[in-house]
Amino acid sequence: MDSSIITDLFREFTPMAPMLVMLLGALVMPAVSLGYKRRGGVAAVSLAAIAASLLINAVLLASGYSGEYGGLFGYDAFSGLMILLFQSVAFLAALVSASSTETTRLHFGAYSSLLLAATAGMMFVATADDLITIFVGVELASITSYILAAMKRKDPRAAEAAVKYVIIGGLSTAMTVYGLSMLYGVAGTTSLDGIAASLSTAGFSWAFGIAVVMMIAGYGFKIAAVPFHMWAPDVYEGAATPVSMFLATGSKKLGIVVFFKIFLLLFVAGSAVASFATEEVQYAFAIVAALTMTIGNVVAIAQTNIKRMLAYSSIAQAGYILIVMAVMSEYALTGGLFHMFTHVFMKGGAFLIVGALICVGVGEKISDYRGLGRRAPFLAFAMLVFLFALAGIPPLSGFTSKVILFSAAIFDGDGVMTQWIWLAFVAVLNSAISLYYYARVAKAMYIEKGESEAKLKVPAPFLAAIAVCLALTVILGVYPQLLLDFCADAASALFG
Amino acid sequence: MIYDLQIEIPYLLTLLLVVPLVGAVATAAMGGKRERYAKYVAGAFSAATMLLATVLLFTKDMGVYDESYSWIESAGLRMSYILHVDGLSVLMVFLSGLLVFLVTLFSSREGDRPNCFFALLLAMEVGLMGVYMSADYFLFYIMWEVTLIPMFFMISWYGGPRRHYAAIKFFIYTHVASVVMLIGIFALVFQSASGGVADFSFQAVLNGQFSDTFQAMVFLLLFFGFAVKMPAVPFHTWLPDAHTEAPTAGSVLLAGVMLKMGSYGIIRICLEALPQGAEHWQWLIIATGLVAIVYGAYACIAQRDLKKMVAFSSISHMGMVMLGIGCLSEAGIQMGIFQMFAHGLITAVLFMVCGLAGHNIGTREIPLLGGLASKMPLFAFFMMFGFMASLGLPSLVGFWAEFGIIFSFYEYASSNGMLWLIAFCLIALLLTAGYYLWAMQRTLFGRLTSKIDLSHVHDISRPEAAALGILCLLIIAFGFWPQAAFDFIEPYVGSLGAI
Amino acid sequence: MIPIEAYLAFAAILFAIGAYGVLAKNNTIVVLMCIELMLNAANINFIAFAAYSADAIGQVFVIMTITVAAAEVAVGIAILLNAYRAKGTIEASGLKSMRW
Amino acid sequence: MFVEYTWLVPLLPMICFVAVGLIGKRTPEGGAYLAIAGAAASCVISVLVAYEFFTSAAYHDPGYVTAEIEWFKIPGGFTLHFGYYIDSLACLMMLFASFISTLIFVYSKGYMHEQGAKKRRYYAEVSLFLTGMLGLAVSSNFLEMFVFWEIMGLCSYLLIGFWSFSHPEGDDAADNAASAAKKAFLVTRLGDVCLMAGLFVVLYSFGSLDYVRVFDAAAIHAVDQDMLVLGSLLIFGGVIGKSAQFPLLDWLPDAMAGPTTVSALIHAATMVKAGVYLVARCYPLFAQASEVMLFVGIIGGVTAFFAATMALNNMNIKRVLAYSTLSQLGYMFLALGAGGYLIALGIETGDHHLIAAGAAGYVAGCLHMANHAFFKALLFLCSGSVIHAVGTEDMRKMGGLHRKMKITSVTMLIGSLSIAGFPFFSGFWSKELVLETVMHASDYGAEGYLFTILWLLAVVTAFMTAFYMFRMWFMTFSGKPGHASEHCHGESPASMTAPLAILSAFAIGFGFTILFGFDALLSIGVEGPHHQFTVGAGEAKGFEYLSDIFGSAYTYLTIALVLGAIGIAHLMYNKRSVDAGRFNGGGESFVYKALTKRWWFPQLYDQISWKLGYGVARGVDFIDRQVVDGTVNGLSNAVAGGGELIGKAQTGDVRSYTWAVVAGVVLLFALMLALFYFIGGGI
Repeated sequence: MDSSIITDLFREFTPMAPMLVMLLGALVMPAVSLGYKRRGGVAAVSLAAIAASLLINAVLLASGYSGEYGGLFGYDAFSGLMILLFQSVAFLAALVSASSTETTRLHFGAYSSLLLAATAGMMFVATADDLITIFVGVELASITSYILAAMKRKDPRAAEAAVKYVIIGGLSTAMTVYGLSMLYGVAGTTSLDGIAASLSTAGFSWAFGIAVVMMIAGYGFKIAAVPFHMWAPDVYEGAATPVSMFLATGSKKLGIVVFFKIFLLLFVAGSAVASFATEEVQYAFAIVAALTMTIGNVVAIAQTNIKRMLAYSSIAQAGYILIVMAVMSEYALTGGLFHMFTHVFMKGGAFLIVGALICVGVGEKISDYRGLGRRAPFLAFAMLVFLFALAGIPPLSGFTSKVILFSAAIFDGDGVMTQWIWLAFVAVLNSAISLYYYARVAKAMYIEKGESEAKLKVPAPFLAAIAVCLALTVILGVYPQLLLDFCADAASALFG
Repeated sequence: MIYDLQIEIPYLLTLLLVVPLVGAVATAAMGGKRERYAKYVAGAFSAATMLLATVLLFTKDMGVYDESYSWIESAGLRMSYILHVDGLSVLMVFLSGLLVFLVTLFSSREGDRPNCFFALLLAMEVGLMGVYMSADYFLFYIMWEVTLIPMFFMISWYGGPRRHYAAIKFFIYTHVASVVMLIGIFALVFQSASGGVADFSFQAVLNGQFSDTFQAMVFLLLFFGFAVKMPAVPFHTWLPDAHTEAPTAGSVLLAGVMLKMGSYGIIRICLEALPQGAEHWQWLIIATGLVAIVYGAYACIAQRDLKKMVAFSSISHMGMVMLGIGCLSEAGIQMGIFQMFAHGLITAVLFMVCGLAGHNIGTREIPLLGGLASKMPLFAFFMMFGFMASLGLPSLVGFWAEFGIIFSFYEYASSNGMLWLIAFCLIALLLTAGYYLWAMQRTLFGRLTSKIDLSHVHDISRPEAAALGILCLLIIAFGFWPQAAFDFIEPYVGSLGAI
Repeated sequence: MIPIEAYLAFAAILFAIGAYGVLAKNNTIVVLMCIELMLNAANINFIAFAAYSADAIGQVFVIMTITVAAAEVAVGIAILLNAYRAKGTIEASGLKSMRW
Repeated sequence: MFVEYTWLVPLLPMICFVAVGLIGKRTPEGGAYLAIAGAAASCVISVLVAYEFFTSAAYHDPGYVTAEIEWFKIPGGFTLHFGYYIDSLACLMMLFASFISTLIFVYSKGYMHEQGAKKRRYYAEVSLFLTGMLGLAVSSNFLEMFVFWEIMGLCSYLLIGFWSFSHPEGDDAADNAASAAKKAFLVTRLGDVCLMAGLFVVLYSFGSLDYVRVFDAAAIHAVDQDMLVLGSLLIFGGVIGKSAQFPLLDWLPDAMAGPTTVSALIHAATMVKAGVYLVARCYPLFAQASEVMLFVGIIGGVTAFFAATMALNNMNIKRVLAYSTLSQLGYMFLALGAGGYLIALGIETGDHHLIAAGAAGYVAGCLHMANHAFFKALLFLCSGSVIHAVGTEDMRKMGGLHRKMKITSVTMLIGSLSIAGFPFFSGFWSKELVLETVMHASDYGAEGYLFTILWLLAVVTAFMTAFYMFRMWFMTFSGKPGHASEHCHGESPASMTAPLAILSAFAIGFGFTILFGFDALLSIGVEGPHHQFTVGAGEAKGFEYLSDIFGSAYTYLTIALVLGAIGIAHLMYNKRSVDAGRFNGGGESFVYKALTKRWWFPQLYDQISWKLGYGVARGVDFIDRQVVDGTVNGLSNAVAGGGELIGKAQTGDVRSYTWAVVAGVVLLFALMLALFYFIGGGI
């Protein structure tokens, strides 16, 4: 495909084109909300902004465009793919927000604006080539999401969740910045390429070690990696469900993208140097990954609130993705990217169903889902698919992506066995454990009898979003090639 | 070869997957007022599948058949849609088709959401056919897992009082085993990758070079996965629970064809791809088999629930399969495969009979029953027939399998100076006769029980009798002429040869 | 000239004081203030490194951090206000309706 | 021309089985005529086949004729066949089995007349039973034989348990029958398992199970002698189970729970004879080692004695007959064992005379088997006739039936005289030959003295046999009528008495065949490592037997003992001048108790099977539930409980979250340090 339309229009700003559109949308949104009394109109405009951004990105991605802006932003297959991911999340969130009873009615313009801004922040990170742009992008996404988390009507839990979110978020930011300052001190530059270059000559140092730990902790918060995960269940439970979905599928990926950007770049570039402590860092990540998936899954078993359960399951899923950081191979990255995508649709779909059901008065307890199979056959079926996909039951997308991700822990791309096979064991066993709590929901929906038999009718936008997620969950499962090639390209783009 | 009729149907193997799949969807759609007709739809589709599976027996080259299409080729992976049927799988495919049709016939009385019930049966058939036909690890694993879900729902919807516990236990336990197996599969596939492409097809893996240590390690992973499915002691405890709670149709398929997935996997994957691994762990396979045989038989004696007893007997008989495989001789493997087939036929009769006991009489507790032969002669006949077939009455199909397996084991034991091990098999044979006869004495014979209300008890209905009758005829037919099955198995085992 | 280690040590101490406050204080406003302290510790690092390597980027980063910190505090205070309105308290011990 | 149709012999009853099973209800008498026709046709064909085999010179050279088709193959070069193998032994079995069965079926028509809908099942099952026996007789290999062997086991199970539900005499009787049937099957199954193991040994050692290939001098030479002994003993294990020999003899008395005709079938024509047949058939194998044959003999002698003792004080007419069967079977094994012992020694030493003497034992065993088939069928059918008439099996309730049932009483007397070994009745000839062989065997070999003991046991057994048979006859037919006898309405119908008459003729006369060339027809090839010899070899001793038997003082001793025993029985149970209670201490003496309790065999079996079966099973079940499944459930509970525990760390207080973060950072530092230390790549 030819990207000349866009490059002509945006000229040297082309690498930032999708974000600029998104930002523009964010800026005009308050004004738009003045014009529309109803939320639908505002939502339509924000959807249009996202769609425009999506379109631009799609064209760029499909045309294989790559370019950079001032050493701060660079667009390549990797960033394009990640932008696509964030856009998808934003699209799903924006689609359902207006019809949800949980989201704010009065401040919907602001809500939409914040949503777009947060997405823009994430997209900036995806293209960022510099610590400063990464930092600012992450903060843009974070600070807006603090507010989003609080914007829920008539629920004191949202207020509490936002407080926890902002405090832990702030603490993490502080740690991150401290780590970044150390990194800057060691490397003398904030450009990622520059850091890689300078580190590969300077080797490892204590200061760099501090930087690594601080950055793992700070961005681990975004990912909700154990033990920096504790805010997540509370926030996901407290926030409006579309926001929870946005956070679980989008915000979490943001942290991972940062990890990919900084660590993969630094360590893969630096691993040529003998003194560079790649293996130690890999082990650290492996242990964090193992802990994250195990604790996420195990605690999820004990949950009775479905949003909390999904939150813990998200934590576990992040643990799976962290395998990439332990293995640090191109093949693993391919799997990780693919899993990030499949996770968007399966976890997003599950959250959307929860949100849709809240709109029609079904509670958040798993026990409230009893008899759902008869009350809302489509939703129940979709939920079943999402949960089984999350558990890694074939032929759904979660399975296919896990196959690649977990196999990456055993073998690198060249068929040589890695030392991370134990991690694969932990991962598959966790995957099996997770089936327990997913199956419990399935059981509640299909097997147990509910108190009410009344049919449920959920808002159409929810249905549409869920249908999209459902379709993609199945399609990416049976025909992963649709996306896998892009993931492979993105991985090779990042590895250079 | 009486079978060699050279019939050719294009896309036969794909049809074997598609027909039940379409059937499942069509049957599921027969909800609401149309649910009375669900069984006819399901019956038609399952009959069609059975016919196709039967036709497969008469195709060229004794049922050896291939279909292959490229599926996913990306990121250094190559997964293909390859279906392959040979002497090992053709009987299992036939058995799956047959049993699904027969349980559909058998369950025609099912009144609670019959559309879902029959749809689940057909969905299970898709998975079963897929497992036995796929020649690509990716497809194989998908199908392997696909069988779980319908069974999970089958147990939890239509099962007994503890169905939730049993269903979840079944689901999780076997899933844990599958994921371990999955790791083994990864190891195989990636170790054999060449040119930077990991090809998931069976053939590519067969071409791979594996060191002895690698084989020994990976064999264990795969073996664990399959052993749980079979199930081998001590990884068997999901089975009695699942069987006790599952509806009859579910039990029949579970014991009749799903357990065979385990032994099938051991032969198809462990033996074919990892011959040195198998040799290294031969003692383990044999020990597992022997323990299962004796342990299962003993456990049967103590059971009060008729169905649980039969479930444990399955463990014992699948132990026979394991033992046959463990001999790693042509005879042992051939007889192991034959035992898979034989046990599939026999255990279907047993579970149908136990299901009838629960359904018609209202209880399967052996101490509560007694003297039923006078009240339900046909039931008594089938029960006795099934038990006799299962305890290895010569001239019925089960005997030849057991005879062959123990003989192969004799060969093995004799050449390794461990002849005394044979005693375990013989003890188990005796115990098997013991628990079956004791159970019959307490249920069919003696005084008519007064512990339960028998006023509404009626004998077997026509469709049920038809299903049982067909199975019994097959048991007799293959008992008189086992060579009919050997004709398929022999060339395959011969090609396995090298072991 | 003051060695860079002194700056770094100062910043570390400042960071630790901030962390202590975050850990120990029940009043969430104080916690926010302590987070500011930690951020400033990082800023000192940046400035020190920038000064010693005569590189302006560090200072740019500090400006960015200050901006972000301001935004974060603004948002934070707003959220706390919101919480106060909803729950009647901003004590950490009072905000634990969601747990386990 | 007839031999080629041997396969029809077992097939015809099989067809009858299917036909009776399917359409028996619609034919008169529930398929009785079908079953009779099938058995009779088999009998006719058997006669033709046997006639041709014995008369045609073409079959004399190898002494057998066989034909087979390939059945299936086991990889590793094992081909299993299906076919027939006809030699004199097979002919003998085939003839008397089909003939006696025909008579029993005819008799059944009268005996089972009142059984209504159950008749179909009865005739179907007895037809299958006959299939089993005839198939066994003509099988061409061990495996085929084993199939029929087990079919017979199944049928005996079904027939013994014929009244195991809705018993005309009530629920207790039904329970009894169910239990007896199970016991019969299980105990014989124990033997069958041994037999199967024996087949494995043979198949592995010889590479084939076909008689022609196994009973081949070259093949036997090639096989490891230890394996040969092991295989022989295991096969004999199967025989012990099937023929109810010591120590597995307990099921047969219990098996009386079935209809009397079934008992007649089992005891006379089929089932238990299969064991004897198998030993005779396997003579070439067994006779390779004297210890095997010694073992056979000891088992036979001990069984003969023990079974006879248990018959002494039993009050159940059928049980007395059952014990007598055991006892007589013991004689057969004793004869075969002694003969085989001599042959084995002969093979070792190359002494022709020993082999010839041993051959006499073989002939004696086979003759006794045939004789026993006739007189035991006769006795059981007579007892059936009595039971049919009086409706009880308890001899104390009978008595004085002689006047009401003339034919029955006379025929039964003939049977009793025959079994007791009264001179010139058929039982006499064979029993004397048995005793003579045993006596002979005691003179040779290192273990010969054991045969002296066995001879003594056998003679005592002969005495006891005569005593309990006449005790039975007197208690039943003479003296004052018991209160059950009063219900007797006279003689049984002709369909029942006619077979009795025919059988009596054989019970009297069949023994004389020994004088007219029975031994010549019955030839079997026995080949050993050092020597080959064919027993019989077509040379009849004929009237030499007369001088053999009557030239020996021991013969007169046994005759005297038999007459004495009859006399004592007469005094005790007919004239009642001697009080039987004097000998048993009023039912309190140890011996009496031991006999009524069957030497505590049943208790022993119950204990063993209960402990080894159910006891262990309970243990396994406990382990299964608590340990194996307990581990599984424990693991899952631990995971779920762990989740709850870890979840508790989530207190809701944001400070605990910050603590976690800070602690996480510290731990990460520690982890990194540890990693640096252990991996050592770092600084």
